[in-house]
Amino acid sequence: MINKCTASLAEAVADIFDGATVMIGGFGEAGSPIELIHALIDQGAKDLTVVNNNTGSGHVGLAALIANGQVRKMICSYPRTTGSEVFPALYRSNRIELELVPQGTLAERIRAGGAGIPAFYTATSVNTPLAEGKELRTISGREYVLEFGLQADFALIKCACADRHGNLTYNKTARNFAPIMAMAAQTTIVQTGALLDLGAIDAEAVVTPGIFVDRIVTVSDPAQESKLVAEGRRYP
Amino acid sequence: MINKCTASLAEAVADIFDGATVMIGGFGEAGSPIELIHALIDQGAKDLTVVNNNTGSGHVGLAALIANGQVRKMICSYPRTTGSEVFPALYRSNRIELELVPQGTLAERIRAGGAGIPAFYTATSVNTPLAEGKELRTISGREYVLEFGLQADFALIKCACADRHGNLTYNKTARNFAPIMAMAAQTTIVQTGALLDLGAIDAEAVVTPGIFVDRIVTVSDPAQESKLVAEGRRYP
Amino acid sequence: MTDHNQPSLGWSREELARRVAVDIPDGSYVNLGIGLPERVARFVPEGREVIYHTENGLLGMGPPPAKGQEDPELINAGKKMVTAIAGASFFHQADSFAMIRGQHIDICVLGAMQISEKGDLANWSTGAPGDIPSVGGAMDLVAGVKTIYVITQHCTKTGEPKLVENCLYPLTGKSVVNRIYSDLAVIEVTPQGFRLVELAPGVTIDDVRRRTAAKLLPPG
Amino acid sequence: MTDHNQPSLGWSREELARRVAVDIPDGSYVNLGIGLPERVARFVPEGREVIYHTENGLLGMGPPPAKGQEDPELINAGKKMVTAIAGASFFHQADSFAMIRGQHIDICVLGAMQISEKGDLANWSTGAPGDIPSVGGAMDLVAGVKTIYVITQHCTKTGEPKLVENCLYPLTGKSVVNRIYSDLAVIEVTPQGFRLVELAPGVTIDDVRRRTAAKLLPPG
Repeated sequence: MINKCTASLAEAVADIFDGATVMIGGFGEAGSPIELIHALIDQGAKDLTVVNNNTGSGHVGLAALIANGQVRKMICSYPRTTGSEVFPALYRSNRIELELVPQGTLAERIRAGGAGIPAFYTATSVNTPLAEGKELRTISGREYVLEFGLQADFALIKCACADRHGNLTYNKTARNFAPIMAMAAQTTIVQTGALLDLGAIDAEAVVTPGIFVDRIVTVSDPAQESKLVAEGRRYP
Repeated sequence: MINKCTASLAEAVADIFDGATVMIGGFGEAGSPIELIHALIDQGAKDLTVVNNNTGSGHVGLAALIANGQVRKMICSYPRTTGSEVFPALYRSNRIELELVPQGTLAERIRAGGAGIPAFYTATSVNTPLAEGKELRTISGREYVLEFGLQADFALIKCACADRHGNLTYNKTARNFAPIMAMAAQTTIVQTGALLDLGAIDAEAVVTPGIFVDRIVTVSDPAQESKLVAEGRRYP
Repeated sequence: MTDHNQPSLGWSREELARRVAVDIPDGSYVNLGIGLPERVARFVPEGREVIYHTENGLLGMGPPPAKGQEDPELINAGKKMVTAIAGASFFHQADSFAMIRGQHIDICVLGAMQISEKGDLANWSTGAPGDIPSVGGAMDLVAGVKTIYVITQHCTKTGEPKLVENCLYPLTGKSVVNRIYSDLAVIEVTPQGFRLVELAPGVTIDDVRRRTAAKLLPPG
Repeated sequence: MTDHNQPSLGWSREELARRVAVDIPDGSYVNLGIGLPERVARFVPEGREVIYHTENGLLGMGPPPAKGQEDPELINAGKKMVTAIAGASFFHQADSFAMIRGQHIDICVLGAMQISEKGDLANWSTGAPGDIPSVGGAMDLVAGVKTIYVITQHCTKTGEPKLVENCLYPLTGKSVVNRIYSDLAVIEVTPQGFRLVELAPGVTIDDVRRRTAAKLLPPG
């Protein structure tokens, strides 16, 4: 029988290894799997390369993971969000690497990684510093830059509803990077707000089919990052 | 106000011009917009390049369009379906061109065309006759072939439900190529089983967002291709 | 060049946002950048229906939520809470940027640090050491959207012209801007360079020229 | 070499499909080719849950529909009407082939015209003039799926061996086949060539060798 449910957050992230590439869902706090990130802080894996659109805010969630010294490199499009203090300080003192990728190129690279496309061309970033050193090619009279698919050892994502096969639905704009990260990671670990019976999710409305999901943990009342930040909370 | 509803099938296909590239949804009969195809037969545009997974069956729908001499070239993955007689006969006598594309490459080329990706690499077809004459590239030790995005002047697709903004849902495996063809065509023309009020389709369950749709015609009781074929029907 | 901040000269931010909205046709699909561009959504002229795309994954963005209706998972690209209109749809990032890159969005309204007379745009980084470079979706938008409008104060806070011969800051995109809406004027980017389209009330072409570090052609 | 069609020698088609099913682990995601491979779905051993992917856009394909429950828009890749299990999902072609190309499918069971001792597969075209070449998803499947099983009669209808040193027909993929399930034997493709894994009841290794146009290594 297929049952991807895992007993605890700790068990779900137990095998994340030093040096792993970890994709973390979320655009700002929307979709950020904060409980899984905190479990990864408890677990302690280091030298991580983390893929996320941002770098977290305050001293909880992704920002706390970075503050805890576990992240060697960030791959993201917008590290300088409101309330982001941890990453900028480390970056200015050269204690963390940054690979800056335009948001759409980041999304497409992740989708390509999940879809078995090793590389593709895009017009985004041509004639800008972000295309420097990259291969250019003119196709039908327009210049494009070659970008490579992005894969990860693990993805940590948050969804609204899941079933034991790993079929997922999301809540509004919390969907963002989760479906494509689930595709691009070797092991996809999901925290879900609710675990439903098999068949309860309409087959026409499944957003992430179970084939892309490996482990599910139910976190029925997830913390809200902005609230924790407003309260000045820190993790651990 | 945005209202993409069109009064008739004839009006919906009126501007399809000679020499146009037309993507037609469907995998076999599932998702085939048979009423739109028949309207295109009535309309008479010729020298068309048609993109479809197959070549139709019997003497209705896509097969009838081909039989009517309107198609110069087919781009498809599986021209030799059960019940397919029209295309094989024309092909054997060199009266129609064929660009044979592996099904996944066809899908990805259409998706790329719709997503502004001019070209991408895939391992599919490497070391086979279908990669002959194409550019190869080794990436991380594996060989890939370069494939180009595919766009169209028009897409003809069928859906289950639509609203006046052009948001669409589909019926089961009739979804197949429709969502990506809607993305890849300059003008996307949809026949829908039902027209719903704006807001009646759950925003989380929209499959094709309205931005990809130009015209909608309601065909509440579409013909079933296999039934027409079994009855020996012909169009016109 | 310091009188540009006199409240009396040119359009207020509200008036400017309203001026941009007038030029957005009925039925357009529009992406609004973070900050000043966001205000444009408030001024859709009577009788028009405009669909707003926010690149974090929503087509059909509505106004800010009523008190008590906020959902921190329903936000726009600026991470502010919004609503979804009837007819909205949610999708993931790759689909969202397929809409952008695939030229499905009709108009994008962006802020700017500098715009060159060739239409080059710089709006993501000063390139200064210690600056944390953050690009977001700006490069995808200028590369993919058919029409790019810039909405901006004509000069920087310190009075430097933003309309220049060549951008000094790192580019977001080359030859991408179609039109500039500043507090002083509406200016088209043409193959010949900047061309005046319309002056804000009480502003003269000389007022604009004094604050523009490139040639400004008269209307016509 | 004409006695291969004697009904008494080797596995029947049903037994062969059942034999393949035994080797599919619990929890696998499996794609079944058109024809003989489709039969494998009927024989999932007790206690296992196997999820069938059909590349036209369904994960969680169930058995054929009961009379009166048929939906011509719920079909498999062979265009036969099927059902969807609880926990199924529908998706479009690009997403479906992302599952294939992105190596998310564990096992694919395909038919074959020829298989070489290096694991090359030919199963889409005879290359003969007048033949309508039709490839479907076969090339995507062999390029993307982790494990490729072939299920086939050991010889063609006219008694020609299908297991050969080099394929004469146009290839579907090079070095892609992992295992062959024929009516006579289960054969692994190894770096050394074909290696016997298991004989059908009553079949000897010499029976198989006589019908194989390449070296067949003994088990071990």
